Amino acid sequence: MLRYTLRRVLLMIPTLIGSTFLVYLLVFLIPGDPVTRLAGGEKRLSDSTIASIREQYNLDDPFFVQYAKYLWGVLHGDFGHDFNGNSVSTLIATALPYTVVLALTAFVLKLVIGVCLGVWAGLRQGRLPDKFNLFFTIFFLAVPGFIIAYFSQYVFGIKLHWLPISGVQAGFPLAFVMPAMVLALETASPLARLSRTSLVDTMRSDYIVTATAKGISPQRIMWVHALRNAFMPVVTYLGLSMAALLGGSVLIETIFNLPGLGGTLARAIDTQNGPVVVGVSIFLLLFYLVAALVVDLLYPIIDPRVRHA
Amino acid sequence: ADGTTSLVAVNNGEIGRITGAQNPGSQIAMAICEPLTGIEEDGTVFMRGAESLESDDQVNWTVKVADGHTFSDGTPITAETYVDTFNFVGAGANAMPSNYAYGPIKGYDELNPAEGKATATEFSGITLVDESTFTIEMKSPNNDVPYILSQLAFCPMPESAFADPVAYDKEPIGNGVYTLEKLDPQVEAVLKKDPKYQGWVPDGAADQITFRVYTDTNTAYQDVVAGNADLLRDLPPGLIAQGRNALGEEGLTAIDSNALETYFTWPTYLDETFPIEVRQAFSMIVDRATISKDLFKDATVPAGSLMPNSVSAYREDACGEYCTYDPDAAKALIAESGFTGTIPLNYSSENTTDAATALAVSNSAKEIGLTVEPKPVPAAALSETINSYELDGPVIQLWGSSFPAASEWVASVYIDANYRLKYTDAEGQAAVDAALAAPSQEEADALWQKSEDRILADQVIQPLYQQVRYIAHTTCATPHHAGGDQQIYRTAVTCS
Amino acid sequence: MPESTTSPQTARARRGRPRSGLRSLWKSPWFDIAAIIIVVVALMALFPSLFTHIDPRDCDLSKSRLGPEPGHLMGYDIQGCDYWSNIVYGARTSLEVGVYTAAISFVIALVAGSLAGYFGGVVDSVISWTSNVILGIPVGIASLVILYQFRSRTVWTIVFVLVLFSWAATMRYMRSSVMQVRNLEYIQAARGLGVGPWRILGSHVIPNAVTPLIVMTTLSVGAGMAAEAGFSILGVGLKLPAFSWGIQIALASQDGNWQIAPLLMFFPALMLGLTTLAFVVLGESLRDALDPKARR
Amino acid sequence: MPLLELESVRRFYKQKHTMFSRGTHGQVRAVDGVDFTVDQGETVGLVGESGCGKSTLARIICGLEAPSEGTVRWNGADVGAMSAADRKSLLHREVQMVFQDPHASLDPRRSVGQSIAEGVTTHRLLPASKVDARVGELLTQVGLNPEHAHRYPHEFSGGQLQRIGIARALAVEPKLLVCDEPVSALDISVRAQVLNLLNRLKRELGLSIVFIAHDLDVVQHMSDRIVTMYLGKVVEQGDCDDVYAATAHPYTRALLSAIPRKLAPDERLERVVLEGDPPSPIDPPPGCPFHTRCYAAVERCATDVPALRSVPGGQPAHHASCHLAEQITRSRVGMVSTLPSPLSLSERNQ
Amino acid sequence: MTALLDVQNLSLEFRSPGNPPIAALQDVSLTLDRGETLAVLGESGSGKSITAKAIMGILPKPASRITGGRIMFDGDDLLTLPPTRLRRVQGARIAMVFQDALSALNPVQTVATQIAELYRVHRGMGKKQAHAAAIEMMRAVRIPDAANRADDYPFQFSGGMRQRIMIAMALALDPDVLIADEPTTALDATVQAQILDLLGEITQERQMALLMITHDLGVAGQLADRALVMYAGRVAESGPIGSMFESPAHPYTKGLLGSIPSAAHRGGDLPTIQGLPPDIARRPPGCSFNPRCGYATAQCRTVLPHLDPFAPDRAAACHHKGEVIADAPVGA
Ligand SMILES: Nc1ncnc2c1ncn2[C@@H]1O[C@H](COP(=O)(O)OP(=O)(O)OP(=O)(O)O)[C@@H](O)[C@H]1O
Ligand SMILES: Nc1ncnc2c1ncn2[C@@H]1O[C@H](COP(=O)(O)OP(=O)(O)OP(=O)(O)O)[C@@H](O)[C@H]1O
Ligand SMILES: [Mg+2]
Ligand SMILES: [Mg+2]
Repeated sequence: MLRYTLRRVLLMIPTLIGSTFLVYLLVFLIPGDPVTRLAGGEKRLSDSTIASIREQYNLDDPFFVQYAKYLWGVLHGDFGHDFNGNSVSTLIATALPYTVVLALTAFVLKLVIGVCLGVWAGLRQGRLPDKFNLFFTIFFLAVPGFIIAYFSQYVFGIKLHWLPISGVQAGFPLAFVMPAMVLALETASPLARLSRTSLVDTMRSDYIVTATAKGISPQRIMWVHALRNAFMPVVTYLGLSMAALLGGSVLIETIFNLPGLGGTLARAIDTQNGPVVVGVSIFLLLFYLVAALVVDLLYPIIDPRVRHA
Repeated sequence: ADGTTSLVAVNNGEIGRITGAQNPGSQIAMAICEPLTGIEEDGTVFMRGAESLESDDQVNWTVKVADGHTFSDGTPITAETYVDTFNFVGAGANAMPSNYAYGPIKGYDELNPAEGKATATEFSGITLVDESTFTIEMKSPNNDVPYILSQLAFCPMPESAFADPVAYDKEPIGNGVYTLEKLDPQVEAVLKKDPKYQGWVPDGAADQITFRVYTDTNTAYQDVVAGNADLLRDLPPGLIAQGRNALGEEGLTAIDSNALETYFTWPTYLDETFPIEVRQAFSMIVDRATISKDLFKDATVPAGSLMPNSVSAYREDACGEYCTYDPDAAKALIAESGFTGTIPLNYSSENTTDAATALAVSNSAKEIGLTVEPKPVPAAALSETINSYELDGPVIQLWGSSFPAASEWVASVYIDANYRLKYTDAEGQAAVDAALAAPSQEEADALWQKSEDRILADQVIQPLYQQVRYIAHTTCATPHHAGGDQQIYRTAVTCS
Repeated sequence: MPESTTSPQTARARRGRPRSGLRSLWKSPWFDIAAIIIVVVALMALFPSLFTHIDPRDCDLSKSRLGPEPGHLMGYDIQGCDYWSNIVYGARTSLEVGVYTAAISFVIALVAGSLAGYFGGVVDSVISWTSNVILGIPVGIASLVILYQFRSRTVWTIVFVLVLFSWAATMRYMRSSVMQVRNLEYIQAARGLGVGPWRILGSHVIPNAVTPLIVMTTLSVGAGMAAEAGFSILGVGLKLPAFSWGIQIALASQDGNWQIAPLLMFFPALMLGLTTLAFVVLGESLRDALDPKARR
Repeated sequence: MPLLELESVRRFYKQKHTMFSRGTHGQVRAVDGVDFTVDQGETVGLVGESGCGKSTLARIICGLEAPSEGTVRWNGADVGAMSAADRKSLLHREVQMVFQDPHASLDPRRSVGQSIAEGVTTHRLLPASKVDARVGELLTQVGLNPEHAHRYPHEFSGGQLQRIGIARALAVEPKLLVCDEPVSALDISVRAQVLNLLNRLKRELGLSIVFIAHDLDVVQHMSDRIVTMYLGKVVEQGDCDDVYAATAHPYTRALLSAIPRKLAPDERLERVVLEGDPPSPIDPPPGCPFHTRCYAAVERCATDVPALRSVPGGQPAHHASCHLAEQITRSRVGMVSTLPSPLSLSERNQ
Repeated sequence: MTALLDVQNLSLEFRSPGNPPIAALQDVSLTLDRGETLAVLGESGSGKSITAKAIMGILPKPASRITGGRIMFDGDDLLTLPPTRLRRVQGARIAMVFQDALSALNPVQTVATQIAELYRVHRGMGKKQAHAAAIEMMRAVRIPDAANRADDYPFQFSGGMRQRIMIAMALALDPDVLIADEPTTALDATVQAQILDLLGEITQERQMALLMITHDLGVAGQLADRALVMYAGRVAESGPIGSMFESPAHPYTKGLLGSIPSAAHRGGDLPTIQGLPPDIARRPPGCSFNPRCGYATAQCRTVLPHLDPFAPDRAAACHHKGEVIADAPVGA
């Protein structure tokens, strides 16, 4: 187990290097020259200014030199700057807390909503809650997230005055309740579906019959016996989604005006700012890798029959 | 609470560079900067940092700097400050994005060679005379200098800024009405009125302005409706209709003098592919009136001129028949030209209104059997294609003036750095030069119109529509603009 | 040993039990509804003219965003085109993108996930490593850059990019359930019979582990449909003017259009939702049909 | 050369699957140094206390589990060194297992017909057209109906599944059949049918069988040789008759005496009751592993490990690992009189 | 006085799509009183486990359906009892040992947790206390080194150990009725003897009723007071075990007893009942046993015999029971 963990951790290094290289290359390959748009919408920069700016950000170097300079910087703890002169580390450091709070809150809500819906539907398979689960899933899949977001802003922010409409000024938890809730609802569908179906599968096992024969209530059977058995795909999903949430939902961050990582990344892609894109990507990838590792380590805990080679 | 007034303005998107750039930090820069001149609502110029600005020949301009004005940190501002700033920003090597504004000044080309190293470090056209006086020599006669100097590009910077302009940008030391108290580029910027500031203060200017970053217009709008934010400019079409209901007359202000216009531009290197009849026909299948009214719900007005109504040389229908929707005539023109190909209509994929326009044009072209392919291109790629003269068809371009003068509109078509059309026309150019040297506005206007007619006749750039700035605001804020350009810090505020 | 009382042949004739439960699919009303939706949408995709006579690009700008009226059941879109025929013509792209993407990434995820989960070790490391790298790349730029390299883009180009970035996640579902199943005693029993690893995977492990993958795949049909729109809007999708529900939803969501004309959002979302619903129900029925214990 | 040969085979299981467990501490010593052979056409009965490692040994024989230590030779070839192809064509083709838990060892999603046919198709024993008929034949042989082939495991009773497991193993026509309690869930009549079938195959085809069972009557009926295990070790082995008639290990004796015989209650002489808790396979007691519960234990049993050696005065093939083997053989404690007495047996043998 | 457990005319069908229903149980009746042990014998696949599951209320859904009969327990009909009340009976008052122990244990819970759950749910014990009680139960069923193995998972146990865990679970709450479905098949003789002793003790001391499904006539004989023989989903014969074994009244019972191997059969074939076990989906008309029966007459091939009482406490479903009893006793 320890060996396995160590091996996985070591494997992260080539993964990180491979990914940063790819990401850097992709940014480099984005069509168009980022510098030309620095002056804003309409006016065009003079050629001499463009040349100076390109030099300032190493943009006139060939790709491999750029990448090497970047990597060199990273090794020295310098993650570079965006075109507005903000250091990437600062950008990430300021955005991260918002993202983490949002992601964790949404994660918990989503977990509760998704699993409860799944269990409820599983308990009443083929009956109303099951259908509700199906329609909930489809509804939130088909209705674009921003509609839900705007709608809740309207209802809870403007009409009821319960929660701030946007921004982080109100602090935690007030400012994060609504975005997290919307994010959770938006992404709970697969979870609800997955847990429902896995549970229904599991409920057909013989040991569930044993549990019934022990006089245990269906609820307890569901939560205690079936859920853990059905949890492998669910945990897989949760791991992936935790990483995705930390990557930030650009849409939700945008609508609710949360200055998180997702928005930072989106803007950086938009302005073709290699250092920022790569910086944020490394970060997200690390999250992802750790989440994947945690999930893999959880498998044998959830199901002791699973062994890691 | 204590009688101080405050304004929360919506900043569309992250606060980027504040100093020396156009967007998106310019609204903040305006508030912390006192340029030499200022522009009134009706578009006329008044002195701010300058005591006087004079010229006999429109070439050599003498600037007298007002006495006793200082930076917010107390450093006095002298003529030398301006000269140093101009030499700094004007030099391409310093990588200041606002460098382009110095183009008309003599010596610019030496400081900004198209290739290679600069051959000078200072403008040959700028001379320090004494403590409070300096002179500017233009490349050619230019009566727009009072306007030019009102631009943010000419804001004075303290000496400390030159060493590291990027760091300065995070903690700018201005000389304007406000000082920057707090800057969090992803959240907000807070400005406070500078008690030591000596110059002109707009009526009703708030004691404190918060530029709050909004990444989503709809959210910003909802916050204005809820009273959490006071001012939001540039409402999209869908929200204008909404705003009329929710905010009513007193909450929705349209600035009726426009400063943004959208064109179709046809690079001249494509003249072979798209002969003039095709371009004319293209322009005639565009139903400008319906586009503005139905597609954009009056967020735009149809344009029949290359200049907007904020300019005195403006004529409502300079373009004439070619800007009038007439599919039959268009069909005839196409038939005449024998053109059978496809016209790719380029636009920036980030721009949703351009996308809608392109689709509308494509649809109405189909009615006369002409194929127009809407072609969204990522913004940076589009600029690059334009800059490298590699377009394959017309492109939808937006133009905004920095000051309300005809030169910003008509003259810029002739300057290849702007639209990159490779357009030259001796007669038109001559009219432009004459207009810039003209002693009176009337004479100038006539010349501007003449050169505009030349451009329109060549059909290199076709007016489409002008954006109407719609501003959603709370009742305590009265929006203000300078010659069609809204300047947030000049908003009159009544609430505390 | 005594002889059987009846010969196998007559016995089978008398109790004709289908080998698989696929036939029982037709018994469920839910399945019927799903099948009808899919058939109708497929017909739309194949023969749009069966459903509308109006050219979707025959537009009258002055009718922009007008509501339903006789002859124009869904009203007009932003450009003043008949919305119903737009929806009908949108079925093709949407269905193709959604279904191809889901189907292909299902297959890839199935194969990669099974291999990684079943064999573990180096195979797992390589597959997981690849998927990690892919998951670590921001999809936004990657798809933009890749699609930009294609001069002419077809549905398959879009599908290619969507698959490239979706199999990595779905693979993990398969991997995890295969890991759960691979040590069970009936797998050991098959091993003891000398059944090769591929056969074991194909006939024992996968059938018993595929459920989560089916669930996630059917759910992803709608996601693929929606994702296509993003590409078109960015200028790296299909050549404009293209019709798809995704594009319609995206256009309706821009510039506050949905506030003036909510129906523009509603109809394509409804179609997308119904189609996804149909696939989810289909997947669910399929799963039940494959599970002998679930048959009624 | 024996068909199958196990040489000091060990199999330890990590018990607690914590992240950091290492070494042999905290391991279940399921099989702890077993030498074991099976000859062509021989039936070896494997008996022993529940949890003593019989199933583990069976899985090792069938190549389903690799021993932690020791070698397994099938037909002289080292199984551990076999290539995957050899394993399939040599080992799995010729050695088959009937699992102890018939329910868990059948794929719930495949009809039993498919499960039974799998071995046949894997080894291409029959053309595809004949497979169905063969499945039907096998089902009939184990007392089921050919049309049951289309049913799924959950539709069967425990005994029916057990027979399906046997049919599956027989389908491959193995040389060695390892049966882990193959008839425990069958009623006597059906069980007799199945046992007759196995014996017939043994007679006609020279099938070798490793027969794990708890019903000692059945073991006696089936086996040529008996191996008794206790706590992962072989404690006694020998010809069936020798072991039954001249039991040399007290544990075997306890086993034999514990057979419930309501039908002939009075024939039992004395039942050996094992006192105390069975020792833990994680931490086996020193000396003779059985000494903690042995009715005959003496002091040295607690310290000296008895070797598995020929029983003094018995047949040369009769081995036991007991210091007191000789005394035990002589005593009548726990003997059952329905069996021929040792004397008459030895007479018969001579 | 009514018996503690009284199953009356229980009938049950299996349904599957596209096939006619299979009558798995027909008119099965049995009674069981406190302190009494009933052995259920019979052909493999004759419906013993299904009967047990029906009593437990855990029939496979939706495949099976009860088509008739009642299951009275302590005055309540278990078939109509509301779920919450049924749950108070299940596990606590009626408990069951399942036939296949590996599938019946939750693979992802430690065995101690699964035993402890009963204490926690039905007795409201705390976690620690329940765990300790669970280990105590594991000791009682002779799991070696119980404290150390308590936190192991079912797959880490041997077949017999799992079976003992099932027994521990069933006995944990001192049920009034224990249904044991072949509870000792995987146990060696010594452990089996100990477990049977334990069961015997409990039936004696705590007046537990034991319904024991078994194929081991020795075990049945040792433990049971009465026996019930099932054949093809019906009760063939019932009565006190001693007299039944001495003089079986049903040819199947007789055949069964005749199949007991003895030393005489060594090396040869074991005796069996002739013919193929019946398939409940295709019962022959009349008595299900008639194709294999030596006594069968024309009547047997058309008329279904009823379970007729003939001697005190004995009943058999055979048209020819007189002849069968009269024939010489069989077997050992
Ligand atoms: N889900 C099902 N569908 C159809 N038939 C079934 C189903 N479950 C069980 N059966 C049939 O019901 C009959 C009775 O099964 P049951 O498990 O009660 O037998 P049993 O008497 O316990 O046999 P054994 O001694 O072999 O365990 C069997 O013939 C079996 O094939
Ligand atoms: N996968 C495993 N992990 C840990 N321990 C195991 C595992 N499999 C078996 N054991 C342990 O190994 C020992 C021997 O088990 P095995 O199944 O071989 O016994 P057995 O002789 O077959 O017993 P029974 O007659 O009860 O089936 C037991 O103590 C058991 O708990
Ligand atoms: Mg075993
Ligand atoms: Mg049974």
